[in-house]
Amino acid sequence: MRSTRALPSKGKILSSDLILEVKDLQTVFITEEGVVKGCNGVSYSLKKGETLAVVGESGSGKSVTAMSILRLIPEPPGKIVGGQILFDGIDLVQATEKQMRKIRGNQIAMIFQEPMTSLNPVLTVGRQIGESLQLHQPELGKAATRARVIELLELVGIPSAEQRINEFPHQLSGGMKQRVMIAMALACNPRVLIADEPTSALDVTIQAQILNLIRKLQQQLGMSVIMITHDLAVVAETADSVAVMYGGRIVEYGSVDEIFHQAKHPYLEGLKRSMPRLDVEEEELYTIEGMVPNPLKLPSGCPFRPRCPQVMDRCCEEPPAISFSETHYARCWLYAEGGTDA
Amino acid sequence: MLRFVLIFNVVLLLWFVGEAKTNTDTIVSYGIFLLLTVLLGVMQLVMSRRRKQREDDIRTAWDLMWRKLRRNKSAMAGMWVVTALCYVAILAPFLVPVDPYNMDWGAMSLGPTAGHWLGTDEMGRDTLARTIYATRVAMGIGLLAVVLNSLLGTSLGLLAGYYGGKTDNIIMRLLEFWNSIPFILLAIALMAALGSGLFNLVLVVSLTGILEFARIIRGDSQLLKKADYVNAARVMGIPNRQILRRHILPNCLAPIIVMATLRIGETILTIAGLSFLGLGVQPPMPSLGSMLANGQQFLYENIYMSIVPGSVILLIVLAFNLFGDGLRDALDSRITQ
Amino acid sequence: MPESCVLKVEDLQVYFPVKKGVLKRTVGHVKAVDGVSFELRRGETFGLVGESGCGKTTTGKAIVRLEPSFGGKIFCQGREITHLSPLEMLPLRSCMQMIFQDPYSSLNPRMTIADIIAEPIRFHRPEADVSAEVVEYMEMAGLRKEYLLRYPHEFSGGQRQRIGIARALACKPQIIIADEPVSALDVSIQSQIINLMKTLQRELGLSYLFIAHDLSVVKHISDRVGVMYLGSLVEVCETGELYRKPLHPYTKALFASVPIPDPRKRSEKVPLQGEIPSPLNAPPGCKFQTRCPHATDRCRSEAPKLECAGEEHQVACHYWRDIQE
Amino acid sequence: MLNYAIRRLLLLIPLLIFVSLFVFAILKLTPGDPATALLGDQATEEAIALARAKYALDEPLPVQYVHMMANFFNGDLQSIFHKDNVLSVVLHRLPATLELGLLSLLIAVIVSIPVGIISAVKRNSFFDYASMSMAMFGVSIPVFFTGILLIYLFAVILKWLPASGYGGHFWTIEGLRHMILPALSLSFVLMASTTRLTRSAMLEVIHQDYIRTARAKGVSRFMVVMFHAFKNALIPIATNIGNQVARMFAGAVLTETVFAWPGVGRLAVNAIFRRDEPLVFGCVLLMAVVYVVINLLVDLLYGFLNPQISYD
Repeated sequence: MRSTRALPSKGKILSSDLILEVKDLQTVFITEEGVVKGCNGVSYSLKKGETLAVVGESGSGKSVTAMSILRLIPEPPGKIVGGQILFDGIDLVQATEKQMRKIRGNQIAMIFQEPMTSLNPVLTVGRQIGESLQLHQPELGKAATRARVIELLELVGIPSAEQRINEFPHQLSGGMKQRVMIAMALACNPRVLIADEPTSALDVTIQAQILNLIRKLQQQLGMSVIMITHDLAVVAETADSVAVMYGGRIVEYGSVDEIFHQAKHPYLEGLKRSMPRLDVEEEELYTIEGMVPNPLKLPSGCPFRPRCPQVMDRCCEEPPAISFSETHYARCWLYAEGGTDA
Repeated sequence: MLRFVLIFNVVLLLWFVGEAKTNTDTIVSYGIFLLLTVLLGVMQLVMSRRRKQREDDIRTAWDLMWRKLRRNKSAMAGMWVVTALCYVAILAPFLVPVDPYNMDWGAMSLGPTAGHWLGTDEMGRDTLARTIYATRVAMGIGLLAVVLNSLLGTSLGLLAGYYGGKTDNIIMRLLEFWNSIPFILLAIALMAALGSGLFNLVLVVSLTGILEFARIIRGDSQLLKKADYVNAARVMGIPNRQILRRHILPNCLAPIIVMATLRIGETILTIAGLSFLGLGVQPPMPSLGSMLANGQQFLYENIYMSIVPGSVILLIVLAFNLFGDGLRDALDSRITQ
Repeated sequence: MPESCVLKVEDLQVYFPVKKGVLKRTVGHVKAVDGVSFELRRGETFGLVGESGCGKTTTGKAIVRLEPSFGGKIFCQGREITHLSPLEMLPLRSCMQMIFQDPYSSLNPRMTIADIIAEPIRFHRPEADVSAEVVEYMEMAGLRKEYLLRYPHEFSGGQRQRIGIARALACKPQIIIADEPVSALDVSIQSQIINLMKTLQRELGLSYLFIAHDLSVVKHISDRVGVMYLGSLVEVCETGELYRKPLHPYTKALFASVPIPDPRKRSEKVPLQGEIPSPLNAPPGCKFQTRCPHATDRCRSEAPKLECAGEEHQVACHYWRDIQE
Repeated sequence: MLNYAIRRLLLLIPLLIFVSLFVFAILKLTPGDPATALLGDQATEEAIALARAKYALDEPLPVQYVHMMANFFNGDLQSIFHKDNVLSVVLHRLPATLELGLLSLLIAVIVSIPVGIISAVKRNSFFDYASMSMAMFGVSIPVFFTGILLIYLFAVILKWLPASGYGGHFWTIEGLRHMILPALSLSFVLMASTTRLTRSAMLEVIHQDYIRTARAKGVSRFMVVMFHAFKNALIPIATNIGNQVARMFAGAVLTETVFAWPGVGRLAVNAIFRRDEPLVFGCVLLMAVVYVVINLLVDLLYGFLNPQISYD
């Protein structure tokens, strides 16, 4: 099922400006009940210093795409079966394990959602952060590593770093642990930071602090960020460009202003109207009927077909990517040349 | 599948009806077998009637478990061996080629011969016959002891887990004290004190390992106590007894079944151990442990006297452990051996 | 207590003893709920909002007597129920019901949907026509009749919450304590359940105690909102008024931290620094003084009481007037 | 840490009283009379009376109990059968049991932990199936049957090793030759269950989030398993080995009987048969003490491995 039209944004941007490019990525999981298409032909690109938000509900394949970039998909059930991931001229899909180890944590770093379980409970904070330093910068001596770790802890806003360095994860709060995760990821000044729902498990005041911290560090270190989240408000707060995913595919892609003010795809439209908002007085919430798609039994053609209010017969085939501006396209038959024939 | 077993049982019943009345032993075992077959028939009726009532594709939790269990070949092998052993245990008097107690003076401690397929012991008794009877004894005591053990362990575990607080403390402290007495010495002392009849053996063996059983059930019931559907029942005002019966126990059933199956193997090993020390089943009644102890003396002449009872114990325990492991994965409870 | 008020909570305290040492002596208390008072009126939705560890769920559980309360009084339909024995509570039990957050732990996996919904009916009203009522409640919660004999493991999160709601309705309650009913669901499913709860409230005249940490959801569904911090109520007010003009510094910071789904309304400054203190040793005086920009010595020594700051608007802060300008 | 250990040791006293009362009750419950058992049936009336007086068997039960406990601790509780005081008889036999126990524990741990890790990492590989079926085999086989098979193989057919008996401490060649077979048969069961547990503990840990974080840092697969995963899996493994020690006592008694090993277990069994009450009393108490001390060591090790445990 290859997408029928080449992506509009490819030609315009200077390739030197691009740091990471995902082309038609396909990752599947082989389970007893059948083959689950985690991500089904996903393509997007990340420019230097840009924050790309990948937004979608559970099962939309947003985390699978990110994990495929660093090849962290557990091999026995999962497998990358198609597409390319270009980074620094290397295709990460074909790269050897040795090459990948040099990139993981050094060039591309990742932070995860559950701060409670993402740190090793039997190792001290200093030890876990120091580990990625010793891995990628072995020339650093013991004292230099320790100094660098303390510097990192202060960088991410952890008070009394000298004392915290010897503490174990269970002695820290959720917010603190997430800051330690960020310090661990930034140890070797990575060029790309993938944040998989970094604040979903945190309270709203702590979330504001962590999002602000990530934005400040991004400007300071000039790194690009892929922010994965299910919360459109977090997208609006942090992103430069946005990829909306549903059923393992990107249904709409564009700059953050285009996505929020010129949304085209019915799913994105429905999502925005069914979210209660603080700044707007809405009487009745819009609801998207039906249930979140079952990855085992994805419908043919457009995956949103069973829940779409403007569904047409043509939706059974794969919708083309129709572009509305250099950076904005949506995969839906509503805007195809034939117009709405229903 | 249950239908085939049913037909097979009826055939066996007809086959043995002739020999049923020879002595009390055969009557009793024939009676038990008949009872079991009738029970199986009733269960089959209930199952098929319930299945017609529901649409075909509704899968209860037990259907799910059965489907997963069927995929695990080693567990199925274990189950079939266990079933076969049950048949041997119940129908022992009919299957035995020769009377296990009579001594054939002409053939003492021989290897396998035409007359005695698995050879004889130092007193000329047929090893195969004695092994079949010994299996019956071992399985009987083993199952009874485990049932007692499970009942005790489950009730203590449930009480300690669900009610918590003081009752929890008292029960667990007592069990820890109980567990710190080296079991084997306790069993030996008890057997010596109470005499080594079958009943005492069952009592002693069923008192062992209660701490492990109770601790696992206590852990599970503590987890279940916090589950929201138990809170919902409490908010509805449903009394504790009914919550324990309708919500906690059915969801504890999975770990109980797995624990019980795994403990049968261990219990049979313990019984064999006691008999090996000369404490469990007293001669002349045959028991695998004492046959093995006997065999050790005649290691040089007739190895079969040790190999046969030893490998039968191994077979029984292995079958139960395989079946128990299969059940544990199918019911995906996290009990580790 | 006015007739229109179906539930009244007066100075509720829920303390968890902290035991140490071999003899398990009680060395201190975690003050999960420290003196909370509010009213719930007939047909009204009272939103209880706050961050984790603020005691909102414990308050909900203490009201339905799932947690033993250390002090204070709870009135349901005019009668005090704080220390009633389970037997005396029985007639009142069907008046107050609860729905839970985690859809995967709120249904007994070994029971069919029919049994789950029928259990309250068989217990409270054995004489009723059970199967007919079960179908009626299922349809009321938006579930199809064919699901009657199915088991919970065949349903999605959203459907399980509907079953939980049907079970609660089966007791014919007047009050429903909703403990984070939509937090574990996806946005598109969330709005389905919120709309269902609102229609049920209109049709059956239910009153909701809606406990949640998502401020936008609480704003949408509640008539009045109570903001909690570390076990006490810091502000109670009518929803529109509160979101337009919050008075308490914590409420202000809380609203400012919530991200707005519109890139043009991005706020650069971080509203609130510092971590939520541990309830084990809560700060003296006003509990927010460790993170409050306006904290003075008076705040550090004397805990403020809820005082009236306008029609239907109470706030617990010594300097709420001065901060106003 | 220290006062926690002391408090746990203080807990030993009520335990000893409980155990001794229990054993004493059982012994007194047994029909028949130790004196006649000692002197045999033909013994004359006065000889029996004399023996009963010598071992204070006529006084009321509580006095006998206190008498027995006092003598046990100040070392002059006389064993009826061995004509020596119980404490020295038992202490004389203790090294044999401890050496056997420790050696088999060592063998089991050295073999089972690496095998468990490899079969967890290379799940569903040939090695995994082979080691798991061996482990299933090991858990199901009775200890004494392995003993007899080993004797048959190495002593009867190959005649490399002695069939039974104790040849001195294991650091002497002769002692070691005697100890190999019993240690192997006793450790086979422990090895099997520890392998199974190591595998399931490792599998549990490998699926945790912090393992994924470690790999995202660029740590190699080998280091993730050996450093991150194993350090966490050690906690359940150590706890299980502690429980297995209790099972080893039962196994030890049986192995000592098969190999005629002069250990405390076999001493106790014979003492019960010979109705030597003081000796039974001494053996059971001593074994209970050893059991509790071992449990304490395992708890301390558990606290050392798991930083979340604090010794308040």
